[in-house]
Amino acid sequence: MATTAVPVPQAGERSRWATIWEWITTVDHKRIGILYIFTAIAFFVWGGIDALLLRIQLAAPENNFLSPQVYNELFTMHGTTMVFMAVMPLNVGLGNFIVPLMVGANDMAYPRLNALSYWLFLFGGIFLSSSYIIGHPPDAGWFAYAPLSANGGVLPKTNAMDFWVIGINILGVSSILGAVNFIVTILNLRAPGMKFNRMPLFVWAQLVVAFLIVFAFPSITVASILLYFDRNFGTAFFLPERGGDPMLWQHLFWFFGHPEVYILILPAFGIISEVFPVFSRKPIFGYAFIAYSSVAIGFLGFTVWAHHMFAVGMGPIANAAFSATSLMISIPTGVKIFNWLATLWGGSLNFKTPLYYGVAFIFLFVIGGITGVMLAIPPLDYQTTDSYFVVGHFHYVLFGGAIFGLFAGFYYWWPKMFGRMLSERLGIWQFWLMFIGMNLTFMPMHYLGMIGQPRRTWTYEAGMGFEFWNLMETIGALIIALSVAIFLLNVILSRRNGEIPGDDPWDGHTLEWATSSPPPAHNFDKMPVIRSRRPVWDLKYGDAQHFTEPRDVKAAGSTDEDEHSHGIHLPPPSFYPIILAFGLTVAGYGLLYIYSGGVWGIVIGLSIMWVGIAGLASEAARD
Amino acid sequence: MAQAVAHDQKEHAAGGHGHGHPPTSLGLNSRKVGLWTFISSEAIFFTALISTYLVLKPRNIALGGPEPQDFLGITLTAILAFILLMSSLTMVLALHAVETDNVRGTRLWLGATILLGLMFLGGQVYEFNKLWSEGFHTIVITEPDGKVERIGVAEHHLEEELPHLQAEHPNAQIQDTGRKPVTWTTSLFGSTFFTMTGFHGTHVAIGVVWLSIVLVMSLRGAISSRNSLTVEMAGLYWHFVDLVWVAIFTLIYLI
Amino acid sequence: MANQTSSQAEVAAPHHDAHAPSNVRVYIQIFVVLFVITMVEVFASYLDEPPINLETWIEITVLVALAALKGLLVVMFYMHLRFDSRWFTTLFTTGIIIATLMAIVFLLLWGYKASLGGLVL
Amino acid sequence: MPFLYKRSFRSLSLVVIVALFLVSCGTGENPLSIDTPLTTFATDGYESSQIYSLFQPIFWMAIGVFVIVEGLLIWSVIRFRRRPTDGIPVQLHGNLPIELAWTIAPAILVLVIAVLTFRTQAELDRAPQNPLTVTVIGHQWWWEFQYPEGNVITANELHIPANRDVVLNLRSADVIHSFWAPRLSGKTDLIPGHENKLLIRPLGEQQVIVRGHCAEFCGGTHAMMAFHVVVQPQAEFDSWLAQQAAAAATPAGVAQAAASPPATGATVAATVTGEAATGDEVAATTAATVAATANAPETTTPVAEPTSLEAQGYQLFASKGCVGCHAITGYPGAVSRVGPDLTHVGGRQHIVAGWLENTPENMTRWLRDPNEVKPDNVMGTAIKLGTLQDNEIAALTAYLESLK
Repeated sequence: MATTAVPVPQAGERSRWATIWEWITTVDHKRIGILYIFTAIAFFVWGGIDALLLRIQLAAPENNFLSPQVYNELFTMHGTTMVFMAVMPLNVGLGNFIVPLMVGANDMAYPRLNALSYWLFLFGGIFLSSSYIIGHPPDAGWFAYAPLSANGGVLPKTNAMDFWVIGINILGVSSILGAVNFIVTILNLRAPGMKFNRMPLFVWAQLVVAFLIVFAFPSITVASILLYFDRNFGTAFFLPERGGDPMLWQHLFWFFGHPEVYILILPAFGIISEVFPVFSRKPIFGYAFIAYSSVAIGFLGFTVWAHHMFAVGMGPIANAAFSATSLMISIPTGVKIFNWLATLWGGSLNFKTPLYYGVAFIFLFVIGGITGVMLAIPPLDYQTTDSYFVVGHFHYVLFGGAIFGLFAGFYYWWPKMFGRMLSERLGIWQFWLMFIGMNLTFMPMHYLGMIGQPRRTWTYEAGMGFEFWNLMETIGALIIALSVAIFLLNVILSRRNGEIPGDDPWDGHTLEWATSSPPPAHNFDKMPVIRSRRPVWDLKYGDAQHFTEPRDVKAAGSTDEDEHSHGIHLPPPSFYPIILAFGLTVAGYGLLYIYSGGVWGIVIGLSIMWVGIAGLASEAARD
Repeated sequence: MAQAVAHDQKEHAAGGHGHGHPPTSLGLNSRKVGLWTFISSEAIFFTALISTYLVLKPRNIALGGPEPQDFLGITLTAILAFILLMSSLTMVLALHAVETDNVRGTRLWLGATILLGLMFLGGQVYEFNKLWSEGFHTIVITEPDGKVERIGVAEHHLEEELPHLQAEHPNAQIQDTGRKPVTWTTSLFGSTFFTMTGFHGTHVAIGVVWLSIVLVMSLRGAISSRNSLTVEMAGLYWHFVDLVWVAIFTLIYLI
Repeated sequence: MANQTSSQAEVAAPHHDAHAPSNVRVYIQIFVVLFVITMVEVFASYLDEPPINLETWIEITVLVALAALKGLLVVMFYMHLRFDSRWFTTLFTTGIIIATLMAIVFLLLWGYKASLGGLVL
Repeated sequence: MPFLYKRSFRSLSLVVIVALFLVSCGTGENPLSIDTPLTTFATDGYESSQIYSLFQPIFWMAIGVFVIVEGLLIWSVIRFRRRPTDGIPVQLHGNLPIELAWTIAPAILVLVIAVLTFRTQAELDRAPQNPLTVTVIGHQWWWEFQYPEGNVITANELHIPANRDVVLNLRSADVIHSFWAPRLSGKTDLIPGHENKLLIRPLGEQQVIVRGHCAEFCGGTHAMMAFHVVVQPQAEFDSWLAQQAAAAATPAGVAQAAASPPATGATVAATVTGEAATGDEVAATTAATVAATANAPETTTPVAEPTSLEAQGYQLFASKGCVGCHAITGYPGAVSRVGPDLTHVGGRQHIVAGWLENTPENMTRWLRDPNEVKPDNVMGTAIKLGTLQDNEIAALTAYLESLK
């Protein structure tokens, strides 16, 4: 029952192995956040290389750079990697680092579970990527439409899609556990005074995202388990020749898939809602509207999934209904954009890299939103769906939206996370290259879709009018690659040469700027009194009436009982999370080779998991 | 609300040196908030499975798969439902015993819950086994105009059913495609039914393991009213699993 | 939740303030009700068969309503939502609402599709 | 200050370029005036023109929204850039009337869009008048078209009459495909286990050839699953249909040989039941056929040496196992529906699912090494480079091209 404080030991004079051991056993949300971010950046680069190879293949008509099989594998892995292993974990990583700071907590609600989520993500990612080496990479698209994903059609079936199914489920477990953690942290660990309507909007966004994950992921879990049964155990849920229904896969998939879009984009909304006020020195315009419209978008997100399926022959009534709900969702989204504009309006805009990305986010997301409305109109969708128009549309949303938002967040929070600034000069270079490359890559796709280029095709015939713009797109993709390379360079350089910022380099508003950069293991020595949405701003500019000295955290931590103020204690490091995650992954490989001794893999994996579970349970009982 | 806060603080003061956190902003225990969130997620998991069963049901029948009502005995499932309801009762009694520091009662009722859980699992194994050993025949009726109809007939009805079908379709060609066992892979009914009830059974089994751990803790004297939450959490999960059976019982067995 | 004054809550209040009324009698009463409903359900499952011959949709409505009632009782009393924080109710009902929406839309879509024809087996 | 203007000019010019690009989309004008056979802007069909006339107002609304929002954004970025003299700006938290206004405005716009949408949707879902019905079956990776009226089966080239409602019954033999002839109509998926319907009404007085493509990823070489729609005046269509209904001509010189065709794969082929074949079955049958072909003893070649090249090809069509997958009406034993029906293949404009023009050179190339033309296709599992000798390819090409 020891409750003494266990500080995270300072690295430095210790050996390299000790440092690695510290990172492996860490339960500190800030370290886990950093692990998330760097792992996800690695996968982002990997997924980007996939995309570059795809673009090189498409640079010229009837190109033979890639075989159709490799092309199909690469676009499947590009989508899967970017969605599950890059953008989602980048969001989770930023959230992991920032959310507890923003709400004034010492850590996430369940620090060990947090570590488990990370290790599951890493191992799930490795599991999926290992298909490049030890098997066949998944090749039926990230949407894995049955029956193609179930029996492969006329050509012999490989275990490629088993990698996908099992990998997705490992990543899904990671996401659901992480989401539960976020929900409890945000609901339950807010500092005194931080009411819901004083929560930073980034926290609101993360809260809504966590709920979306919790409610959307079970659907893909069920769908993919059924798919696994169809592939390996002889059931026929999605196999029409024995009565199964391929449409069932699509509905289950998109019931998850559409909320997933908001899972990817809402954190970027949150980042923008933090960056704009700080860099225009104004409060956010229409706080309540932005917060509640996130909730509205999240809820409506569960009613629109079949707009991905207008062309499957659901019939006019179903199409009309899903069209109506989809159009409706554009209203809260539009309101958000106007609120952001109004936040800039009349401000004093400090043009640093985060704001560049923020403004570009609006610019690009508006385009993605407009084309999104077009796709919500069934007759137009009949022509544009599954064409490059859609590819252009969702890259404006997910690249122009999510990725630009994330870069705004990186440049904004990097000094807080690492105690070093990223270079402004390189940042602006990176920005312009990315902005130009992005538009050059994805804008022509709309046009190409309208003149009939179908998506997911490994090549196209000469004489269709596709040549010129496809070449431009490839050039654009190379420009984006250059820009990402500059970002990586910036990261490396900033480690040694980055300007050392103060605790509050941007004149911030929210609690994370009230602590040091990087923050201490327990996050806060002194906690400002929270009387508004901008506690740190109040501290600096607040009028005398509201101005209060920060309180000592020991006092702030417990409002009533003195027996509690024995200081902050953080949970000790634990290596059980990585063991549990490892066990699940071993079981995953067992499932992969179920007919060639995989049962033993499952048994061994479950045994290892049991060690992890028992260890975690006893640790939980101890503290 | 005030009361809830007071309660939680009391709980905190008593048992929870620490969950490492100061009193929470909602005044609620974090583990309980997490569990309820997870239960909410599980509700959608089971809804997806049940929806799968329901939307594939007509296709199963149109394909001449086995008709559920020929095989699912209401008596047995009513008993299973009764067992689970009973276990929910013993579960709340166990919680009550913990809260009143009734150590014997805690162990007794926890043990009873585990036993009932095992009985339920045993019943399910019995049912699965019974289904597995039964058979059905897909009768293909080809009308003179080329219309094909498939009808699934339980093996134990075959004798009486065939003359009926012949009478109903006097000019049609009636063909029996032979016996197929009612297993996981021979029909959509089997696939959906075994998957859904199998996942439910797995949840029951996990619940049994969870409760057994709590029982062991109680036997070691590690459970008292100070940490009644340990029992309450297991109980919430257990009741949820019961709740799922309420839905499955109605939608699959009765309708 | 404090002002939902049921007799049990008052009885239990001194010991377990905001908590469920740890009243064994109530638990057993609820169990009896659940048991009776289950019996009624089994009976109701014969409503659309001779000799009663009600429409199937009536039977389904009755059964679903009874199941919902059972679920409600379990959640409110055995899972203490009636006496616990409203937050737990919110968390749970949000999930249930989305789940119900999913089930209803799925059934509508498949029912509608079947009415359109287009099923090739 | 000059710095400021330079920057804003840069972003403004970018906006102008993007806007011009969008305008070119909206008007359907091709900015580079290249031929675009798959364009959705053309209106060779009633449906595509309905969709295009819905697209236009929506597009201009979109441009309006784009200009207003991006204009406001760019304006505020220029106008409110921080200046050294700036103090702390007015701390404005919100303004309810404005917020309500910009909630209601998009709501109205959305309502207008919805009304326009449902009007067009109703038009697309109208009841067909005296329609011609064609069954379309998607295969990995080619198209089968069945005309119940004339009992005609053809592949990859759909002939339909102009100015008449055509109902396409869309089915699939294996995985999901999508029928998309953009100049005629939007796409509709072909889903195994379901039958979808697509109503189109081609417009025009003269014969038009419209290109189409599979639009749903269907594995392997989905990229090379194209087709053509030949829209003809009703009279021309009728004579085409009558001509297609006729059996294939047997080349001169095989009269005797035809009496006892050396059908190596025929027994295998006979077990295949056409459209009912499912993905797995097709795969199994294909494999079986391949095996049968591989094991075919060379002695099955006919005794009498045919004279003409066509006649040799006729013999080879059976002895090389082509009949295991392909049907030719009038060719004894050639009834398999695994691959495209070749009864009148010589008369088609394209081969290899719309990918190659139908010339003897292309047919030769295709028969020599199908994998070189179309990697990972099903025919490639049976025929590899070297499977057929040059003289055999020449004979088969001659025979197939003679099947007008």
